[in-house]
Amino acid sequence: MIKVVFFAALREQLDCSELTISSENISTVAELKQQLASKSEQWRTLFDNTSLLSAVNHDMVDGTHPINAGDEVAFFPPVTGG
Amino acid sequence: MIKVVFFAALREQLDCSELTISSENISTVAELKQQLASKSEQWRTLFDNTSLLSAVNHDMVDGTHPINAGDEVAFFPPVTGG
Amino acid sequence: MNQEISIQAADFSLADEVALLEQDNAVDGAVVTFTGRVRNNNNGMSVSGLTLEHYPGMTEKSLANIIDIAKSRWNIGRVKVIHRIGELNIGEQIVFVGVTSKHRHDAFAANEFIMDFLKVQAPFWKKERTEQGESWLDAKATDDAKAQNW
Amino acid sequence: MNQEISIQAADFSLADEVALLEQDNAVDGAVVTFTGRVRNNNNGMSVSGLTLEHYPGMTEKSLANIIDIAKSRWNIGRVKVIHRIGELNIGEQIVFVGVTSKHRHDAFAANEFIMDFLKVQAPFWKKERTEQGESWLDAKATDDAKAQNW
Repeated sequence: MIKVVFFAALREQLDCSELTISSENISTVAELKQQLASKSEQWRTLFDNTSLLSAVNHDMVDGTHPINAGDEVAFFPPVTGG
Repeated sequence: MIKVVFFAALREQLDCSELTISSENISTVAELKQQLASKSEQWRTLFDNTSLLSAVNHDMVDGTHPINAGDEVAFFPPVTGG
Repeated sequence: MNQEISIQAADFSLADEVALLEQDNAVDGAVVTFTGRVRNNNNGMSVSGLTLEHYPGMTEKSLANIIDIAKSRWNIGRVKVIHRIGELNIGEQIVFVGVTSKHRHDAFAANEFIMDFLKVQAPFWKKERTEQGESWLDAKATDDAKAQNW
Repeated sequence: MNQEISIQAADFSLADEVALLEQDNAVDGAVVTFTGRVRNNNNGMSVSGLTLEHYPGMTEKSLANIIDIAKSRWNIGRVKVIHRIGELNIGEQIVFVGVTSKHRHDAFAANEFIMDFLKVQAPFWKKERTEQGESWLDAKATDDAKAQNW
């Protein structure tokens, strides 16, 4: 299984902060994103946003990054702290 | 008259913190320096030091700067504050 | 626990933080601090406060990584980064970065470097409370540009 | 009297100075401070303290001029410069520069600019007390180079 977490505006728009998904057929961040986008029209729109950032196990990564069972993957808008 | 003041290592080496000098025959900082240097061998050595800085009426200036009666002229080593 | 990083809801004391950076530290003559506070306006809109969300775990890892890079690039002594989370009002402190060094330029550069990368890499998000209600802040392209300049 | 500059024998409180910079100032989100302290060594010699001499009148004029230039180059809010004179011991604070701004880079740049020019233009001189007795500090060529980079 893969743990997927969402933050900030994305979390609110999805109305979801966390879900788990089977790691079958998912080998990269881009593939996970595809699968999440297929859940509904709204999810597709939100995951088509090219400014969305992703992290695997707390490291910022891009779409080509591999995903393995047990990983924690996060999606979130550009950060605005400081 | 011109008021001349000295600071830090220069003040100690001259054993003088302040003197007044006639403004006759002195129209620039360089000329004042010449006249001070002529006071003794020791003064000459100290005023020949090219790293010496000068100020007229509290503004840092170079040797070509004009001097008028009533001015306050200062000579001092490179500054080391902060 | 990494003593250099603190993510906290509570306010902090600049004086206490600087005292800790200087304590038993007679080798570093320079201390540079940055403090960021909630401003009363953003893009002309009147702001009454902020809510700060973050990603626990990743926040600390990301800041530790930024501090490590700063230490490899400049000759610095001690570092402290504090970032507050939760509800904050106008004028309240949000973020503190303190850096000590022997020579002042190292502390200035490392401090600004840490802030610039915190701004674009550390997972914090601000939601502003304005007259028009609440809204998530947009990231600024200028922040990306600043980070890329290093 | 220029409220932005203080030449004093007494110590100062970083917290109090920053509080003054931030008081009734909700427009500036950024505060950068520099604090310089007496280090315990210089060029490998063990230092026990310093005596700071200055040129009253010129000191204030020179610092006011540096602050004016900083204000013309960056969009900054408030500025405070404190420089101590007289006898100082290891670890004691010598100099404080505080700058506020809307956007952090202005405060960082203006603060370092003020320190870099204070170092080469403000008439202060340090005499160190070491094991070998007292000696006037030599100016550093690197300080001239830093000021010329702006």
